Amino acid sequence: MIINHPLLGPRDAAEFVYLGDAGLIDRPDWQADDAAQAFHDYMYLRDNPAGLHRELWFHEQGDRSWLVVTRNTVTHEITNVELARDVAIAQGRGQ
Amino acid sequence: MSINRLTGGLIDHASPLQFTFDGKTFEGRKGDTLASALLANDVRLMGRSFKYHRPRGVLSAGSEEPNALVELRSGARREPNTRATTVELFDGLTADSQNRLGSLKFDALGVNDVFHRFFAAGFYYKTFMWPKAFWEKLYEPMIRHAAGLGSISLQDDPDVYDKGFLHCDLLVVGAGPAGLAAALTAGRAGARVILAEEDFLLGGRLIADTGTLTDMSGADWVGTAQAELATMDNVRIMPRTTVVGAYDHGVYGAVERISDHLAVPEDGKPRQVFWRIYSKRALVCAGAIERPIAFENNDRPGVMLAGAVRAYANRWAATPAPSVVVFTNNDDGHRTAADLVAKGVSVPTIVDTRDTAPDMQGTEVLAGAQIADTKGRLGVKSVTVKLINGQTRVIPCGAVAVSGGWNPNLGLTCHQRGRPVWSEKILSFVPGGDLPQGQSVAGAANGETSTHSALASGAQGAVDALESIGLTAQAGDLPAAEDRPVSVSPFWYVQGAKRAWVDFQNDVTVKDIKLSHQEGFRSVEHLKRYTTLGMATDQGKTANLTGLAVMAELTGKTIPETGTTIFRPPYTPVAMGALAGRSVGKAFHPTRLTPSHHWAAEQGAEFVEVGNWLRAQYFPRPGETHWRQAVDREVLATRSSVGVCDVTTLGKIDVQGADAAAFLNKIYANGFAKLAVGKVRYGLMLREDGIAYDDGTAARLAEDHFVVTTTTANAVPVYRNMEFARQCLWPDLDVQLISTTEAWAQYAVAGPNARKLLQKIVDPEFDITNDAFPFMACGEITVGGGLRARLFRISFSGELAFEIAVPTRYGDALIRRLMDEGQEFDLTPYGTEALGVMRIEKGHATGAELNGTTTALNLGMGRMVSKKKDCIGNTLSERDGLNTADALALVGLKPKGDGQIMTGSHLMAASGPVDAAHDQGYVTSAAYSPILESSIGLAFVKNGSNRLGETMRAVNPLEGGELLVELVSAHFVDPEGGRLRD
Amino acid sequence: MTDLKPITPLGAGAARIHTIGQVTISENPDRSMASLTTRKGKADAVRLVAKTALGLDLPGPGQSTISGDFTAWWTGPDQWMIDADHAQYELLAAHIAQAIGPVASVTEQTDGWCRFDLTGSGSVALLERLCPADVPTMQPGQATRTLLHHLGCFVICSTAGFSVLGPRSSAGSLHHALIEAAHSVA
Amino acid sequence: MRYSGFRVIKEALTGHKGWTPAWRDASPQADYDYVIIGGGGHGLAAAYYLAAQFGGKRIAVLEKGWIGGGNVGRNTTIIRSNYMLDGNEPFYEFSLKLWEGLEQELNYNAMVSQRGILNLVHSDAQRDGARRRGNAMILNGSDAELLDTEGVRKLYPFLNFDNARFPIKGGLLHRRGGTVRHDAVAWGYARGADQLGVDIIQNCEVTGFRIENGKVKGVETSRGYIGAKKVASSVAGSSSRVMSLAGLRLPIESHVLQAFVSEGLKPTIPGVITFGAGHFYCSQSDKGGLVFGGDIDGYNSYAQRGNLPVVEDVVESGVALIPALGRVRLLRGWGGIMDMSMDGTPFIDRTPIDGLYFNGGWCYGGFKATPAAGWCLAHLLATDTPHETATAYRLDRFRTGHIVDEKGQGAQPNLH
Repeated sequence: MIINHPLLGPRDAAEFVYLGDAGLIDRPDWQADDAAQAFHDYMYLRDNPAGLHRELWFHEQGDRSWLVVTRNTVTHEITNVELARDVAIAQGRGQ
Repeated sequence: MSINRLTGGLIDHASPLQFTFDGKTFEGRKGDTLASALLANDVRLMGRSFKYHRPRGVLSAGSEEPNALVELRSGARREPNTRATTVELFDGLTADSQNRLGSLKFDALGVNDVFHRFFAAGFYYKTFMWPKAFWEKLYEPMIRHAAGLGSISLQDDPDVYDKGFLHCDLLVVGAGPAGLAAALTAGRAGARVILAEEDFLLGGRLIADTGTLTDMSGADWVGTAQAELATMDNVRIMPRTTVVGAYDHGVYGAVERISDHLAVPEDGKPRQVFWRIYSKRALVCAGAIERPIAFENNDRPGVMLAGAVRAYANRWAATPAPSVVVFTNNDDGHRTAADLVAKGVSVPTIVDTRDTAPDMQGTEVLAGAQIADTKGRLGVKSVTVKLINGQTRVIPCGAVAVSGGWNPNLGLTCHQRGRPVWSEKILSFVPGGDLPQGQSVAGAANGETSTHSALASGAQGAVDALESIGLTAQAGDLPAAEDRPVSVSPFWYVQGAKRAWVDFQNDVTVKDIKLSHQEGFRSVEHLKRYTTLGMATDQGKTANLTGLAVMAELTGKTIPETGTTIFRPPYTPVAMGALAGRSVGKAFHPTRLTPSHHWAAEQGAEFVEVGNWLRAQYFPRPGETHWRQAVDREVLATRSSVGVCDVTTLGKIDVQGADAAAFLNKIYANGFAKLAVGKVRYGLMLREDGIAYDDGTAARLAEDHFVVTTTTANAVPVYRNMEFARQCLWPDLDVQLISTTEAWAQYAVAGPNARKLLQKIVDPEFDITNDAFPFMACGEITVGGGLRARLFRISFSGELAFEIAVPTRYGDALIRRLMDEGQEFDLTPYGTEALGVMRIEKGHATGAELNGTTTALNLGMGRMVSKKKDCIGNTLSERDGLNTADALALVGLKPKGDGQIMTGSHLMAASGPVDAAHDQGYVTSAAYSPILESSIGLAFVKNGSNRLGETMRAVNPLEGGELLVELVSAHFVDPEGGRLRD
Repeated sequence: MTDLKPITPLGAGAARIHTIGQVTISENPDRSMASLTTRKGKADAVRLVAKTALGLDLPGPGQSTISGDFTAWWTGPDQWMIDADHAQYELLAAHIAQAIGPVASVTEQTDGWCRFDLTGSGSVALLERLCPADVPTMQPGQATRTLLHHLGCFVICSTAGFSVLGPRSSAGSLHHALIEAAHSVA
Repeated sequence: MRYSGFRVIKEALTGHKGWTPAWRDASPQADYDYVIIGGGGHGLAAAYYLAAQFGGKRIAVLEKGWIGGGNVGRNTTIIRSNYMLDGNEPFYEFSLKLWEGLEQELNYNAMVSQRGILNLVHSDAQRDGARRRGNAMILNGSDAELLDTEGVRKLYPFLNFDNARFPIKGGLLHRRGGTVRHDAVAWGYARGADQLGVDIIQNCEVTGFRIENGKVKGVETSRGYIGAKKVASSVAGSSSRVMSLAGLRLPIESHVLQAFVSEGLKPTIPGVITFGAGHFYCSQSDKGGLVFGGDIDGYNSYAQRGNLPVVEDVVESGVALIPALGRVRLLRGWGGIMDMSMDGTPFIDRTPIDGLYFNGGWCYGGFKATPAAGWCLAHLLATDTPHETATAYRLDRFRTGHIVDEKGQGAQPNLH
């Protein structure tokens, strides 16, 4: 596979390490009343669609960016690649 | 030379090459393949079939060959199952036939053929079940010995292989008319082109057929095209290169045979290179493969594909026999007849299944006729033809050239599970719309059967492919070439045949397919699996469609309704050596050496693999005959005076930024926010699921600067996870991370004399007395006259200890200096074994205890997990199942009396049953403690921390041991920790 | 000045040089390196001060620049590697940190790496056997990090040729891979 | 029809005219007591045991394609009972015992061949781990032997002993482990189930569930609605997809695992070998091909095909372990879709929906589990209680913290 890195252009996926569902960015609030349930869902009930999947890849043998890759799990076609940090900030993490 | 060697062709008649087949010496010509040379020498019998051990000869002239498989070369270089059709002849080549018991002519396993009716499809699922024990003892060994094809030497492969990586705008697969036209078009447009051709000559059918291109022979035109391409820097011509797989996003795998046409590779050169090709676009111009027609005894040596017979005659100046009958259902068979006649080969008859077969000047054409049978034990001697009027006629001949039509070579087009579609025009499957991303198809591979249409579609294919990536190309002028229409009739097999082969290599006949249908195995997948159709080394390239046609007829459906033929990578089998490249033997993985490695090797250290690192395990001294002697000495010397150990392998991550402390506070389960500058703290990391993950230390060098250490094993993943936390979870924090693991050589100096030793090398302006530099202090210092260094007062051994780090290039000098200065203290280097003993004596956990299933609670560190802050793993560590009353707890073990505790033993009550139901825990670590003069161990035991003093059995039924042990505190030595604070 | 004697990544006192076919592989222990990472929100400030204090134009992704004594190449978002002559700048990290000030985090990287310089017309063919980067199109001033015989390495293209920087502890394995590939394409 | 050597001979002499379909190609009825979704090994085995052992009647197996076309038809055919944890080993030992009597039970030769499995160890830590595991196996009634280097050399003299990056220091030998002719397992169970009246319905894809008041009533399919008192999903690889039709999210990711076969060779490798320093396991089929595999590709996929990095990784390990393989050719690779669970351990459990049961999460160990998974699912369907060997396979274990993590990798499915 080839991942079109937003900064570096097309790179062999072999340079990357896969983590999984981009929902792992959305770490719950540890002080919320439902924290136990929220952390359970966050950790264990991830998206696993047959189709478009937003997922985290780490460019370990490259620039060490975490990326959010939108990929079709049936065809493997990749339609979008973003820096995970940008995604995280846009989703309001660390406010 | 024999009567089967013709004149002309693309072989060099002036360059004879000697070779042997089954021990007999023959002569071939430069430019021959093993198959063409054998045919020229009147050798038709080349192998035996898989199941019935039927005599077999060559069927094809390419990599689709199912029959002529040989063991090529000898000794450690023996290659079983090598297709004689793809072996480029070289002087001194040796080949042997395979899958035979006795000689090729008198194969004792030919008896299988006599009893063939007992070996129908799937027979083995129905028998060999009684008596039960006989399957493994008798039946299966018998089957295994009869099965298989060639054999390997089991010696280490003496050749080397490379991998490589190529990039291009357009990958053109196949250098026949379509491929050459495509490469010329794209090359002239300035695109980066790779032209890969499986054969050692470019040209494909252009050099196998007699047609002309404008006023040139095919071969001459290929020559000029190749010459033009060779002048283009942007075009890479790769003959002897098979593109074997189409992977995601335009990645292709290709094998280049660098040395297979040589007796042995040149010095230092690889046998093959496995290329990973990154293409923006790929144009598959892989041609077509002729299909046979199934008829009675159609597998005899001499029964061949017509296009192959033609290629042997035209290109290789060889014929399988002086007299060849042609059997066809299409016009292309007539071309073969014409070419053979032109080459002086006798064609007594063309048997054409079509009632309206065209005539041929000077050659008899039997329209509406079929071949009903063949005769000849080891090669065709005659065919029996069933005429249109129902009469039969026997025609003597030495070969039969069969043409059942041409199938586009679909391989690469369906490697991503794309489904081909049916073409009524050519009665075959052509590539469908769901091709791999960036791939298109041209020429015969796309059902364009004439030379003209192949050239035109190749050129246009290149134009279109380049346009889609924003490059402009012109199709240009094409040479004039034949443009005959296709004329083929749907004729797949001769009715009424008793044994008509569909899959030659796996011995699948029309009858087997009928039986499969009868027993309910009707889907393509069931048919394949039940009969093994298409499962042989040729993946059924010549068999699958006929098989489908037979099944379609049985089910009353059309062929495309019945199923499609798809292929999986690789297109042709690939030597595993090529896929492994240089990552074999000692170079399987890179080796990481510590800064003291060369010094340690000089000391005679024994080394041990720790991940990719090689670490000194112990340092034997003269007279020590057992490793334990060395280890005991190293431990005692360290605990009594001072020892030194290279601990560079621990991960070292530099953490900087205004929020560095806040960040570590989230990464570690225990608190870091208030750690003072100049201090080190032990830290425990959890996974987000609450399980203990890694431990180490964090040293605060400045308000905004920490150095974090990780375990050796987790250095990479911890760094990765910290980046995840930084970039994805807390992007607001001002924190920067970078690994410095390799940049610093780090040594542990431990023992009562550690300070005294260090004071000799630390530059005098730095005070490292206990008051100035107490336990858990850290600082930046200089040593050896101004060399920058870092000093940490931390201890894994439990002794007064420091870890000192210098830039890696000075690591070798530092250990030598320490050893020199340490002589007065009898400084003893110690390895990982002594390190392990001392940490067990102190009850420190390592990977054996932080094994990915244990919690801080299990490890006795439950109270370290701060409940007052958010940190990774905190919330999920609170789940009930991880906090039960009988949760495992880490304890120490001592044997009651003598005896050796074995790691991996399970713990049972002192009496009672020994079984899984009574299992109470397991031993994680064990060692002999020379201080305690006893075996000791660490173990996880249910509710262990409340059971100290209890006696249990450590059972090891695997090795037959059982030992009474007492549960004790895990801190065997200096439990109060006085020594490390001295 | 310390009297402790350094060794090269390959473990000798002097650098090793091999010429095989059309390529020369030279171990180069004579460079100092430091990583430079901007503090949060300080990217512009770092660029400015790098230019004024060091004369350095910090390059963009995939690029390297040379200014005076220093070479800089991009290693990640807001992160660069700075390299200079070791004899002149043994304390490069301190020098850079001093010059840039508190808007950046600087970390010594000199001995984290081993460096092999490739010169000669065979360099591209050699690298094609080892790494997935599109080496034939690399121009002087380009730098990339990629996988080379299982090792994460920097490949830097300059007018002098190519430099391959790999993890120092694996210098022997990396060197071995380069030598074997050189023989393959010789 | 009963199969026997006598029958084979009789049919051979009479032109094979008497053979009948191994199972009926059934059409769906309006409703059943039990509907099992998925005509793979597990689903067919469950139907068989439900009828044979638990007196189940009116059972249908629904298969969207052709039976045996999923993971039972694409795996490396290994069976073993060499697990370490309490939650697992009794189950796999139960499964191995069922394998040992399978042919006689089914009157179908699935070629169960206990050729022995050798897990190589390359370090002291691995040997310690092998000892803990071997002891767990023995304590659970299975078999294990710890070999030293010489013991390994006797069995496999052609392994790389002299020039290895990671020297072979021994191995854990499990003699009762081995291989099975994988397709035959599906066909054997199908034939057995069919003979007990089970309807095996091919080309019947489930497109939805009919659920009323929290209770399942039946399934919508490509061949119409089929009512059912109890419905079980046994569709490893597609579990998330199918169960999402019932509104359930699962602690599972779907990943592709590639496997490979070499060209046919005369007998070379007698048993099953697994490399301890890389991702490679290998055996030789009765037909002569070396069957081998390694790690999953590592990214979520439903594509049934993989990519080159893992192909190369597997083969590198293979040649590093057996240098003679350099000249053996890889013939074919294929990909199967695995239910990778969050702790590497499967599920056989009821779901929050009454009457809906779930069997899945088998990671890439589902084949060897086939008989026991079928039996335990049948037990659960028939009795509404878990079989005694499958009590750990609960869907709520991540909520309660009763995790069964054999590899200690945590909630990272691609590492299990």
